[in-house]
Amino acid sequence: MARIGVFICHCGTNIAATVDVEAVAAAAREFPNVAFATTYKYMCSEPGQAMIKESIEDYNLDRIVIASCSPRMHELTFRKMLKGTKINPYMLEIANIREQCAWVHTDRAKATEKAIDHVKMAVAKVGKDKPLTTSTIPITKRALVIGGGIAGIQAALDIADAGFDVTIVEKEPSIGGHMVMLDKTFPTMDCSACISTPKMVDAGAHPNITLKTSCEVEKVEGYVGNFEVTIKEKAKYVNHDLCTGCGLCQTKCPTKVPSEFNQGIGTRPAIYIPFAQAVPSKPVIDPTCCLKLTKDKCGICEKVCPLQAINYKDETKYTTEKYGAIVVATGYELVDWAKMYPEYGGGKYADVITGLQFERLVNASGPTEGHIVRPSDGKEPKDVVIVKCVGSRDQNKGKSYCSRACCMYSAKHAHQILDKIPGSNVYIFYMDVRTPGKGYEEFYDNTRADGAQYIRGRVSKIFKEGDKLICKGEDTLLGKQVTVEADMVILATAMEPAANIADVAGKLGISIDSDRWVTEAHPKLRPVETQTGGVFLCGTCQGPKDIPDTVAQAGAAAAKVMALLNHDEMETSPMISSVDQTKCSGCGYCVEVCPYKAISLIQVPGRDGNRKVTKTVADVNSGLCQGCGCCAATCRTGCIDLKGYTNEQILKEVDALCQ
Amino acid sequence: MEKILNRKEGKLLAERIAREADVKLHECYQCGKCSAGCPMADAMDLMPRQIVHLMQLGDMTEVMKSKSIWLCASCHTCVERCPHSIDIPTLMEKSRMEAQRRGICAVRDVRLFNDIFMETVRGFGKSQEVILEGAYNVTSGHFFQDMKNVPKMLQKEIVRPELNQVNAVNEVRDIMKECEKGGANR
Amino acid sequence: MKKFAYFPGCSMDSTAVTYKASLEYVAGRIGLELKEIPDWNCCGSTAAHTKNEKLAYSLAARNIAIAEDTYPDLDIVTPCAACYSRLAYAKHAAEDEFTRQEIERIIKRPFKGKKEILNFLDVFSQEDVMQACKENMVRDLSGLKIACYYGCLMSRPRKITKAEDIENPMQMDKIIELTGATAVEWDFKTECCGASHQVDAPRQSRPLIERIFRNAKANGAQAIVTACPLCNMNLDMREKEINEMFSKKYDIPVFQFTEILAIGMGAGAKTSGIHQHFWPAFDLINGVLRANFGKAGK
Amino acid sequence: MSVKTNENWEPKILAFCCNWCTYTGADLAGLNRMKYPENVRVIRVPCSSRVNPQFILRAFQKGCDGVLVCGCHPGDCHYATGNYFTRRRFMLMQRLLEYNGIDPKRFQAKWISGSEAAKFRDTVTKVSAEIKALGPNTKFAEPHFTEGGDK
Repeated sequence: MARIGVFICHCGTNIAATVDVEAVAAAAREFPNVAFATTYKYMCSEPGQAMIKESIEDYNLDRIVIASCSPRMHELTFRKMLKGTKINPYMLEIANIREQCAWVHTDRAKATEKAIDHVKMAVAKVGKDKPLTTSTIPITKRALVIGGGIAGIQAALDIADAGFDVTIVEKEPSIGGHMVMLDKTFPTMDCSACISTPKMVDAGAHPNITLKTSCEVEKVEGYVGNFEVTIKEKAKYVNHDLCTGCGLCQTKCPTKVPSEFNQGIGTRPAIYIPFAQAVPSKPVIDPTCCLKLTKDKCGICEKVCPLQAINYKDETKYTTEKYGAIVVATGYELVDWAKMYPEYGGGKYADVITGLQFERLVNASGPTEGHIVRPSDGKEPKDVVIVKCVGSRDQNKGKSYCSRACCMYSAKHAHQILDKIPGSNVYIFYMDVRTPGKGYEEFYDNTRADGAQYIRGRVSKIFKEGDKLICKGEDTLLGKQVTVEADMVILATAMEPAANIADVAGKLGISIDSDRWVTEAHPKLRPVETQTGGVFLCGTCQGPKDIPDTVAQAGAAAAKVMALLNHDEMETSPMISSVDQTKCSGCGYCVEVCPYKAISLIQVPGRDGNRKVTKTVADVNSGLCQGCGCCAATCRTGCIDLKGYTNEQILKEVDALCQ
Repeated sequence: MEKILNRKEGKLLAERIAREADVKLHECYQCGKCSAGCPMADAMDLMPRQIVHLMQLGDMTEVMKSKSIWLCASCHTCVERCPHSIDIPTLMEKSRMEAQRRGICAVRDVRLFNDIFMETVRGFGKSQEVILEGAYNVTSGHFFQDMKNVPKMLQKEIVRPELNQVNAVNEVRDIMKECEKGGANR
Repeated sequence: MKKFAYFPGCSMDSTAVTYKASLEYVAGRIGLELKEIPDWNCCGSTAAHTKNEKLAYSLAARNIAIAEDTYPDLDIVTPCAACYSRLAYAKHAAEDEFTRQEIERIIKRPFKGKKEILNFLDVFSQEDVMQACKENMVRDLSGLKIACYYGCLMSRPRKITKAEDIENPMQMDKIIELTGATAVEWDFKTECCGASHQVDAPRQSRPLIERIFRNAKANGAQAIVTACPLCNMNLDMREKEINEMFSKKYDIPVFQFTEILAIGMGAGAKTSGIHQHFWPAFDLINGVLRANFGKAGK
Repeated sequence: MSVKTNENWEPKILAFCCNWCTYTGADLAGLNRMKYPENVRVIRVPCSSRVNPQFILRAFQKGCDGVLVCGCHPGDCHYATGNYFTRRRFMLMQRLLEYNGIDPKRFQAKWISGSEAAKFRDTVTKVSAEIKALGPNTKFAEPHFTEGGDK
């Protein structure tokens, strides 16, 4: 016979003001199997918990109901409390009489009646509670970082420094991401390459870090602590074990295609090292443009290579490895503004460029050796227009969000132009200038002091007449139309998530929002975790951000990974499905509905009358099961049940309500 | 004159117009892209952006007094480029209708032209460019506007002197009468 | 070859004589059958919808209703951008069942509003029509650089026109290139020419015309081609005045796209209508044809 | 048995709410001190797909006047795909109930996210009013007698 204790919380006056708690206690005493019921000002407080513990002893209770705030608030608190008593922590039910009763109703009589019902239902359910124990699973002490930009590199270095093995998977032939393309970083004007390339080298040389460039994640199986990841390594056509990175091949290659690293300004050969400081500093062949691979002609690189490292027959390879934790750091791309804004020329004018293209133009190691010139004719521009919010803050044509870094990089670009081109004029069309960061507002002040002309208004049209790009805007502070006849236009183009993020997210079982940014587990309190255990995120895959924020987030993600990998094994929730294999008919419906592939069909010995037979039954992997209960509602024989939410328990609740 | 923002006499009207035009006024953050691309903005006393802002403030009096609502050419450049697809031409159009109902008109000639146009349609069922131009010039006082072109038009047989008319012109008149019922311009 | 219900619009019977002549010629050559909607009325144009929304829908809807009755199987085509816009608006309005019934009550005719509303650029950019035009070309207009001017109403608003590209449409460019002429890349294809305000607010709207000529010239166009009687007249008739007003020396004849097609198909100056322009157009065409005459044989 | 026509009659409505979206949304409604009718009782389940059709039948059998199943929006399920099953399952369920003479308004499935407190309030208010208008559910209910007989 169960002995139930019911504890009703006043929550100060939060509950007591609307619900007659004493009446609830009185009613509870009449419910079957209730051995004791009382009220208290704050159940969650230390004296409150002490009182509950004493009552358990005094009244010899074997399970309890606490009527208080939402179980989302203090269920864990009270479970922890029960750990120190003779009662199993799962012999507990919470009746929510605050958020879903006292706070949403005003009629005291009706609210009290509802609170009594809630307690009645909890009492009915707790009667069928069973002691549950957590189990443990071992943890693979290795981490996988997806994406080798500054976020991925930083996270990998931090995890590796803590002594764990890390693999970085990068889809490009070199790590480095976007940061290494940049010239200077705001607001300190550090040389971007000077501060990011040492980190790339560190990552490449770290004994605990394995670089997997030209690789992508193909398949992810398993669960927190025990992921099994299949990595696809695209054919490089160069044996990196033999290659020394002498670079002779790329000087001889006859093919020239637009350079991705230089954002289409300038070219690269078909066999190429993406940029001088690339890590690994060894070339790959682009199979889409190599003459040998597309037309079976040429073959020069093979002839000139002193080490016979070229292998035209190279193929895609797959490897499967085990990891305990995964960090998503897939970064961003710029939106395709040309498709969105035909009124800005839709890409037909070479001198209307993106911010990232400008970074390559102004970069000393870029295609123009740092001379700011027009891509169309190589002339130095005197009048430059910068248009902000291209693709961002634009529900109609682009994205509704603010791309966050553009205000600052536009100020930086203006500063660089005014600094490098004497007598130049820069006009920045803006809607709002957003500079929330240390030293950012001061940087904006300095850019205006340099002579940048800020004009509040969005440019409506950019068109060409003669040599000039005519930019038409409104100076909204004047209320007049204004026109700038510019030599070059820089569009502060918005960031968007990497093109294949939906694919990656699908493989990892994490969610993305309507703009495809990866969703964090909680925007404030769990910013680097995802909804899937063991999968963490950092950098711009989560939303637009600048380098300091990215690096900080990478460190935070690394800390979470380390905390996880530091354990040899981990506890799992006991509220998972279990199969009564004696009743299971092996129909397999549960296998199909399980979102975690946690259920499989196995063969077990059974009996048919007197005969020994093998029968097929469902089996739940306790590591994979997350406890959604979909299988339990699907099962035809009712042999699968969800611990903590069994059919019997819920039916008892229903019955209690309808009495 | 000082504008007292918390007196919102025109608020309800502004909200109704916005609702009819399927516009959410709060969405406009005054970027000015509409005005930047507006072909008629140079001639307007209030920028299209300012019209939207006045409606946000609930100041329909100023909107209805403005020339801008009459000068809008309904070219729809603004709405297509607007980050929030705010239908300014329809806001202008509905404000113009409200202004007409109250007898407010900042650009007499535009209203006159529209009136004469509709009267020729009432008369013949089709518009008559010659009569239209002639009647407009006489009533507006711009006697010689575009007149230089007339001899050339006649000489090159671009405009023929005969009139076009709809046989069932009464049908057209009935339509107009029906639509003008219950307040001329609603 | 193809049949359409045809809504000419008021201008087609008065000022747009060159459009009418050239359209009839080209349609005859390629076998396009245009069935005029019987006893059509004015669509209401800009005036009606600035005064009264219901009136604007109803005037246009009467024409659609007659076409639905007379030519149940034919799509409606109209040469005028304003008429096109008004008819398309009426069709759009009919998507709302309440409005549709209200219109039916006003025009006292059944009105479904399901018919396709097309302009002539839509028709001529259909693949088979283009092919037919191509087959009928007898002259080569190579060397002629043309700026195709589309105007507002055939592109915007997008919810009405369903246009693919409202900033840089290409339909007309492709059509006139059938003649060998070059369509230049320019930026004022869909900028407003202010036609609706040229009479009642001339001082304010003349600069719009000047901007169009300026950009066409800056991008090397020798001629502007339109697909609307109003746009055409507005640009052609006022070119002289613009030159005087702004002290410019533009010499850019303004054609209808059907005139260019007609010339390509062998029409004479009279048939194509080019002798009836305000701004002289004959010399330019004559020059191009002469220059190409020698090359024709090869 | 006569149908109760008492004006003060309050329906008994049961709502199954998933822990991650709707239950959170309901908590948020409380946090924001929103007000809604008292006649809805919530049963917390991990996922809307946990709700066994049997639970609903039992509720109607025991005289419950309306049942609501609420979960995350399709595509937003905490368990990735659970609510798709909910959707399919309860589309069928509703038709089955209708076939058996239960007004489909008595059984509704709604998607309410953790941030949609107002939607929770509005849904509960609307459903409560609808069911109140329908009157007591007597279809499967075992006859139960009130004190002093029912007149």
